[in-house]
Amino acid sequence: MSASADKPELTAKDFRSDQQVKWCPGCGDHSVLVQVQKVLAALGARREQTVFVSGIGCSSRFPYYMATYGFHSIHGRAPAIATGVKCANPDLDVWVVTGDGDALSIGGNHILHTIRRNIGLKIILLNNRIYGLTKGQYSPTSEFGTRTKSSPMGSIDHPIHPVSIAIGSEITFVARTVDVDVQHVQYVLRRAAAHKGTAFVEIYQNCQVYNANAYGWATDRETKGDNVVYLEHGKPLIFGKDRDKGIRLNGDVPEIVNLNQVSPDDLIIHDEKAADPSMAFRLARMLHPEYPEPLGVFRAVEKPTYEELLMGQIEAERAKRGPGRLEKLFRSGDIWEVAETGAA
Amino acid sequence: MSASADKPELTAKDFRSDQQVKWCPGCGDHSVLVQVQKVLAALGARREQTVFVSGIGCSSRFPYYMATYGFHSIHGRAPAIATGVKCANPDLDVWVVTGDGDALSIGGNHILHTIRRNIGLKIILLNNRIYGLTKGQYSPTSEFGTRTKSSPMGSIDHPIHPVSIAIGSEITFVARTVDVDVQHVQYVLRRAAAHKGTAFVEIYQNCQVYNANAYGWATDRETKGDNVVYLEHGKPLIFGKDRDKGIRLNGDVPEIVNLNQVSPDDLIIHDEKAADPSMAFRLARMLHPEYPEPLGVFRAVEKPTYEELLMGQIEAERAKRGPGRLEKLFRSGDIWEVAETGAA
Amino acid sequence: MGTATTNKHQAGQKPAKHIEERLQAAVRFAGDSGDGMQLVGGQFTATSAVFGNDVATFPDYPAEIRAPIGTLAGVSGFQINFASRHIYTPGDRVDVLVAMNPAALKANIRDVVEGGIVIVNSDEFDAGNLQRAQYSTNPLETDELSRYQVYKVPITQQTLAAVKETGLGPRDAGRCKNFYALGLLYWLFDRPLDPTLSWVNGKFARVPAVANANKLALEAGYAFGETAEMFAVRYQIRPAELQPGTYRNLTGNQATAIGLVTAAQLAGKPLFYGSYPITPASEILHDLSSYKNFDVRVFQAEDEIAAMAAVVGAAYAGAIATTGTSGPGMALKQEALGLGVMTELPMVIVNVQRGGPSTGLPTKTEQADLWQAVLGRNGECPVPVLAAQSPADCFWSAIEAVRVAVKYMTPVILLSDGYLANGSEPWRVPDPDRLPKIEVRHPTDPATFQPYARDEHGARPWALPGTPGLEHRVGGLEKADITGDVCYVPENHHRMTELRAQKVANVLRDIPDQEVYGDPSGELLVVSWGGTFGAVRTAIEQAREAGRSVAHVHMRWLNPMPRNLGEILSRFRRVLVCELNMGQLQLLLRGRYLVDALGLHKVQGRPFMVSDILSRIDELMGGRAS
Amino acid sequence: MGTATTNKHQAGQKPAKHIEERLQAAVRFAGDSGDGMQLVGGQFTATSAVFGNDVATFPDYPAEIRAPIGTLAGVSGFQINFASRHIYTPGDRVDVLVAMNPAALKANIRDVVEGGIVIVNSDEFDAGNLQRAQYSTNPLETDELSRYQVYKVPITQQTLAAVKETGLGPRDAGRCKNFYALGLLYWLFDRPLDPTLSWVNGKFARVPAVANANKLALEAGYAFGETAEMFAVRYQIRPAELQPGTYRNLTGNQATAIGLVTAAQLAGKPLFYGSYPITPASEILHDLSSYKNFDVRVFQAEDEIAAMAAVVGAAYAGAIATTGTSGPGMALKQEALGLGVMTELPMVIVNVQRGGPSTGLPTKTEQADLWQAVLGRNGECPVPVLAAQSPADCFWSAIEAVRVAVKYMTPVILLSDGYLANGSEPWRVPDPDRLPKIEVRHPTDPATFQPYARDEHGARPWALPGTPGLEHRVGGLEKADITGDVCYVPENHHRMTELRAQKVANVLRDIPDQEVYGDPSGELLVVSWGGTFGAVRTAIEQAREAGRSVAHVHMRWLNPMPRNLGEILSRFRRVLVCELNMGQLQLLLRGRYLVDALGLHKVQGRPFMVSDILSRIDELMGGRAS
Ligand SMILES: Cc1ncc(C[n+]2csc(CCOP(=O)(O)OP(=O)(O)O)c2C)c(N)n1
Ligand SMILES: Cc1ncc(C[n+]2csc(CCOP(=O)(O)OP(=O)(O)O)c2C)c(N)n1
Ligand code: SF4
Ligand code: SF4
Ligand SMILES: [Mg+2]
Ligand SMILES: [Mg+2]
Repeated sequence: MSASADKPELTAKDFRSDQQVKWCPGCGDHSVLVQVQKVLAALGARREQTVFVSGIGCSSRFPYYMATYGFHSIHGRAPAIATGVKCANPDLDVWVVTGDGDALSIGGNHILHTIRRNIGLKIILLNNRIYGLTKGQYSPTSEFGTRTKSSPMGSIDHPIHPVSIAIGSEITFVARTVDVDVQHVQYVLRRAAAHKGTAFVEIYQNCQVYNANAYGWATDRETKGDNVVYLEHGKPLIFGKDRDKGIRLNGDVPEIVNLNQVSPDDLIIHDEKAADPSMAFRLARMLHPEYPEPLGVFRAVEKPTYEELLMGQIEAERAKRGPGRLEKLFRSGDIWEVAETGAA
Repeated sequence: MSASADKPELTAKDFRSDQQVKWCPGCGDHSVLVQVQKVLAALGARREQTVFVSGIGCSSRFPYYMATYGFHSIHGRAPAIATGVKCANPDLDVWVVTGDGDALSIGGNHILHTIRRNIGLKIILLNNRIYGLTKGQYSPTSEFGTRTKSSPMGSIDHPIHPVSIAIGSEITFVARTVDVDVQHVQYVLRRAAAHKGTAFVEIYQNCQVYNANAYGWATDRETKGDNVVYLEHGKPLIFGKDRDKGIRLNGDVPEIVNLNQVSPDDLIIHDEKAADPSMAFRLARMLHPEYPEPLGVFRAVEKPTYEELLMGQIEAERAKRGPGRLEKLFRSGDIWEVAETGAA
Repeated sequence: MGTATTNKHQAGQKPAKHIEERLQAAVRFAGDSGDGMQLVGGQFTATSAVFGNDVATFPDYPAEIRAPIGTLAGVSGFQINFASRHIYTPGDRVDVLVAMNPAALKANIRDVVEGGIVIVNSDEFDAGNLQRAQYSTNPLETDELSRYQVYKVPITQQTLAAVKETGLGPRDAGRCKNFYALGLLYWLFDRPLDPTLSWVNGKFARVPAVANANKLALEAGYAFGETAEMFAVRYQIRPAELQPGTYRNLTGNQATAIGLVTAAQLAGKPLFYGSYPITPASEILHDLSSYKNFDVRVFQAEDEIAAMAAVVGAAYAGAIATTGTSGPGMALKQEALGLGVMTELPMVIVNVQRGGPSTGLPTKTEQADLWQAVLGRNGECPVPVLAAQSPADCFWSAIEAVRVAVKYMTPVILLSDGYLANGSEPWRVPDPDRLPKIEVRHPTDPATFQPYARDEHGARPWALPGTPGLEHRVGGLEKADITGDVCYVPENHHRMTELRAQKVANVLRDIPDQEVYGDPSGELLVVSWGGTFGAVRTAIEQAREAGRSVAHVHMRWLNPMPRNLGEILSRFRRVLVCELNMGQLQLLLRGRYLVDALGLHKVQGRPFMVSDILSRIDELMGGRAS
Repeated sequence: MGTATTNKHQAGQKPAKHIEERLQAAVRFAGDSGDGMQLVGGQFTATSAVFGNDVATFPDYPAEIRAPIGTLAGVSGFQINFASRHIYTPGDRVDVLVAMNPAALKANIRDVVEGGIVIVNSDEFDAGNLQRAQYSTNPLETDELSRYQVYKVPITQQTLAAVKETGLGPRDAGRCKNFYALGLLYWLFDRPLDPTLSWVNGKFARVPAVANANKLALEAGYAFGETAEMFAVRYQIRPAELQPGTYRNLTGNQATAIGLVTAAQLAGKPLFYGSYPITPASEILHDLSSYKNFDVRVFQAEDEIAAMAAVVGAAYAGAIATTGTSGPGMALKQEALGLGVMTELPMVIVNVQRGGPSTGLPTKTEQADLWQAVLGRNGECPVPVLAAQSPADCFWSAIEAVRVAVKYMTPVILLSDGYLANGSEPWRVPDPDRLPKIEVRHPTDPATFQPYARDEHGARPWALPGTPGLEHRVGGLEKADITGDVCYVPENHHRMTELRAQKVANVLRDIPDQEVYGDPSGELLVVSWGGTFGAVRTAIEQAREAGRSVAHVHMRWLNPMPRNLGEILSRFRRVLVCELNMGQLQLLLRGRYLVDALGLHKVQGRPFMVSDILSRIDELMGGRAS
């Protein structure tokens, strides 16, 4: 995050563009937009140093509403475009905003490779488990059997889970949150912004029109306490409306226990910095309704970033061979002279 | 595997096509080809019911050498093409042969979606950690820092691990083996052939020309005993030239122990049928040289296949609405008659 | 309204209630996305069709899913052209506009003919809505609308009053106002209520209160027309002289879907449709998803490349393999389509064109993918290309595409466009038993089989995996003639390139000679293709009625081109190519026939208006047609 | 060999050892992939160049990585044409063939001129090798080669004998036989050994035994020629009249890489090259990977789409953004390229064309991606396109492409091909300080900034992220004129479509008028483009020397086309377009200029031979040029 002390501080409002926000009423994207604006202001981000890149989808209209630089690109390619941006100018803060279709259907491969390269992009995946913009077909995260326009008898594709995919692709930072949990969204975004390397944030997002209430269980005041568990580094996995339940490992399988019977010390203690991603993967496999679903930072580890390594090799070469000189480049290899007379 | 009792039995040789095999001497693909031919013969496969689909790469020349039906397609798209084959005729035994570049670079997204759909394809990934056919650039599985024509200062892309990716993508069958371990290759292929749904087999393959001996540690008689551990369902993870070492979980981290000090009962007992893929993922994270690398079947679980579900819906509709009749299709919706006179 | 003249309406003039006869009228319902305009538009269409008119419709959806209520971005419209004679388009301009709010008025008023009728829901013209519509003053209170007959009807209030007895809450009650407007229009055009009433009963059978409310609103609207002493005239449009038969209204996308199913049935094969959703092609995917009992195997792929690749695989394994997409998706399919060309397998690629380049105007129509279809692949990669000419014609074109694909063992591209996809027209339901079968041959004899031997059409055999003894390998590398083995021999490559080109040229044998509408030779020939047929043909008819010597060639096949086309072109002093692009067919015709074809180009995301073409004809021929 | 005549050689005839002078000769080294033919080919080239000849070379790699030893599939060749005058091609046929084994003989003999010299390594003509080469009888023992001067030299044995003293094992010793052959050729053409000797010393400095062995083999080969009493004549080819200066031999891919680096340096910017390996473009990626100290940022992408998308992003953020690929990869890039057109950002896409369609003939050359480059995208999507005409010209073309891209804020496609990519010729090293800078302007003033305002060239401003106050949004949806906001207004779309087209047309201002070689008007104009320049120009020179009235137009820019081109075409009675495809430029010229251009088409994965063009000229003009 490039902040600069000698410039006036910006407010969340300063990150709002002059464009009318065109998402449906009740769409979860609204809330995320506001949180992003707040977080950027709070972190002292500069508009001119910030770039939002998106693909195509409802969620991908995001850049229009930000008073930063923005690129509303083509379907699925935002991570690749953002990679070009970051390579050309590693000083920029580059955010990618994408949807479950954009990121995981057509764009799945770019997400995978962006993640493995650990390039410094902050990726916000607005997962509404549906194709919103094209008016409601099932997406790669739609539950098995979802009935949509293109799956009138129920979808026959088994869903994938973004956090699992990210971990399988060697992610260094991955987190999950839910659109209306505004404090938590802000927390997760702040953490993502601070991460060096690829930060991947899945946000459960309500599509009011085509998949309303898909996440009611995680947002409903009544039920959410029992349905989600917040991950905190170094802390045991405790949840429940009355924080009376916990998760411990039984052999190698997570198990819900009652804190009346089990001590917090026996619970899984979350370690987002674990060198091995296996435990993070295990947490990603805790799915509603069998388990409370974990929200928060699954994993946050350090690894050299792509842009560091890229520029590092350039610097190393310059240090070793001196900055490139065309004269020398042209004359490398076997050269010969032709004199006025025509013979060497 | 469609075998038919009333046809003459075929030998491995019957699966050899008349085309001259054009891989380099010393290439690991030769061995795999021979094992595939043997396994098909042993399983009583029929040439006419078997289709090999590949992309582009050295490895993707595979179909030419098989006396079955074959499709040498375009780079990265073999899983998608094979999906079309299987949907059009679910009775066929469809194999996909691919390379690390073909499957995980350009084709990464198709692999991911094929796996999640659990369509009945047997995928053989010949992983030589290099682009062979294009003469030696680093691939997505090349080790960090690999020096190649396109990475003279060492590659700056962190590698991905095929088995991790497959598990992250909800695979139902995943296994790993190494080209020259012929018995084990056969075992794994037989298991893959028997699996209903997507079977993903990674084979460590030697590229003699551009990445020779990348797997020496796993094939060298002297060292391989200490460097690999064979996974067997229900059995503890024991390895070592003298089978004197084992792997147990320390907390949730695998640890190498000496069997003189630790009883086999305390070791990890491999469960390829575990409902939760987390332990399989953990095993996939055991990498040389830190750990012995697991070879064998990581995971083999049952889940409805795409082709079953696809045809199931068609059958259900036919049962419910009767086989489609054009007459009825044409006349669905609001229709009206225009009589000879022109008015209704 | 047809050729009849309209009466200028002066405010305060005492309205008379006689019925006036017209040949044709175009009506547009416009309101907020939530106002149910598509629904009542559909009802008006159905009623008019059942009544016996020829009809053509075009919906105009907002680009946003759900733009803020009352804004210009949220306006949704539905236009119906209906007539007592044959019509080809939804009409250039509208005779009657129903505007349910200020935004709908603002967005649509410029399309109303001078002197046309504008019915506004006056209840919605409050300060908030006016502002959302970016009106600084209330247009109902200025002379802004003086060129139209404006009727201010308090539709919301009247609807609420009419449905009060049902006990519905104000929100649900308010939802019926589209039926009120529909009732009013039924009165205005003297249409029966029965078809809609029975539709309402069926649709809302489970919620009788809603059914009843809609019915009451409809009747109230009708009664208002009858009693309000507000309207000067009613109009009547008699039934048209249509070909007798059973009719059904179809959009282009519906017709394409049904056409593909029909083709597969005629071939006696499963239909495989691999696709990735994209506007404006998605409805083909949706429709086919619900035809499963026809053994339709729909594969919603992860992207267009996977869809295309799966189509190649499905063709190889013996399905009628098809895909549908729009411009950007088409671009992505080209590499895998090339594999279809090299492996010479039958498949159909439907491209429902939209505004470009790049994402462009995704919900709007255009014809700018012709070059991409004919010329846009790596290497020498010829593919037959045809274009549908009207919504219902998509049905016939889809069958024709499959027929050619199977016969010549080749990918075939079918071009549709956003205008055809969403527009609708009556389709005369054919007798399925009379449709010619699509003949499919699969070799079985190992003794004579050669993967790249050719039949009399230039097609190689379609040998299916599963056939004993025919095991063979195909792929994207150049093939040896006859054997199909990989082959780098220079002369073989040249020969195979020629054979592939020749095969596509052979499709000519299945393409009838080009027909000319109008004089067989003369001053001006207008050439068009695809979805512009209706506008161009109407313009030519009108120009000819006005005494112009013009003729029309509408091309169905763009590659190859009909045998006699060059000769036809040479018979006219001038050739004008009208297309919704900057001259794509024009270049191909010029290049191929060396004719100095001129162009009429329009890339506005909208179809041609008949008047666009007439003006260009006037420009070229001098003077003005009377 | 040039225009000199050759002597028929009769076996048994006593050879005389005089030196004969020639204007030109073409030599081909051929052997197994492992025989080091490319290496000695390179040495012969360098020596000839240093000697002062004009040279042109073409390597011929096997399609397999490592085909079985001794087979036809494993033959590797390297051809050098060298002359005392200006030459443009590696030569149609070869005057001297060195065949290191039977397969090399079989694969290459048909390219040897009648009466040409064939030197074979007779040691390798054993039963096994003959069989692997599919010879049923030993051609050295039949009269199969009677039309050539065949010299059987026991190269293997002689090499082993020569290097014995080094103590190398038989395998390493045998590896030196290519140097033996090279030495013999040096003798035959009276070339100095020094350049190669000093190269060997440098190259094998760390393995002195190998260096010594290669040196001994080289000298032994030379000595054999001198003493063996076997050869009738030696040949001498004097230095050519070349422009004075420093020279370096460059392949097209090397030249492209250096050109891109140079362009970025001239613009004072980092070079971004995003690419996915593909034959025959990969060497550009390899070369650029080693130029890191020029701030070259190479991104090896996961596929061509990612590469193209990253280029768009890098252009947006201010790099000189470039990519390279070949046919199938180009197809995959088209969608993202369209985004570059819509966002009007500068970037260069190099397409090193290969044989198609689909995977086609991946290691062979072709020019069948012209349509794809000019017309192959969704929507109206114009892009400037230019083509390099020779290996060294790739350098200049790359710079020109970047210059136009930056000036007009547009993607530019640079077409190269497999022949240029691998072929080489001497490049006169320019003085970097004399190369005109590439002017780059980035706006900084928020008061006057408008994202889609245009300058005098029609280009919009290149505003870089990081600039305070210029924050704005771009994307693939249609843009409003001036402001660049998303805009669905119909007229705006038409206008923007025209502005984009106009901008590309404006590139004309930077394109010099087309030059005509030969008579300014007359009987026949031959038109060509891209990598066929050498063959066509040579043919035209020869035809003109033979008295034909023919002229040559070689096009560098394919879109837009030079202003005066139409006028030039009209001055000739006939126009013949020669291209390595089935008539792609031909169609464009016909369509644009309505000229009845004829075509000479060749898709064999091989370049034109001069004789191909001469025959076609003869055919068209009647009779035979003398
Ligand atoms: C190449 C291409 N294919 C398909 C589309 C159509 N398309 C636009 S957005 C979209 C899916 C959007 O889903 P998601 O990414 O989940 O975004 P959401 O609208 O749900 O936020 C599709 C299929 C396109 N624009 N471009
Ligand atoms: C669209 C496209 N892009 C690039 C290529 C070039 N290409 C062919 S094979 C290959 C990589 C092969 O690597 P891998 O899949 O690992 O196979 P291997 O040769 O190592 O067996 C590449 C980049 C191509 N043929 N098509
Ligand atoms: S369709 Fe769904 S995702 Fe799209 S804007 Fe509306 S509510 Fe949001
Ligand atoms: S290059 Fe490598 S992978 Fe390819 S055939 Fe040779 S050894 Fe095998
Ligand atoms: Mg979504
Ligand atoms: Mg590989």
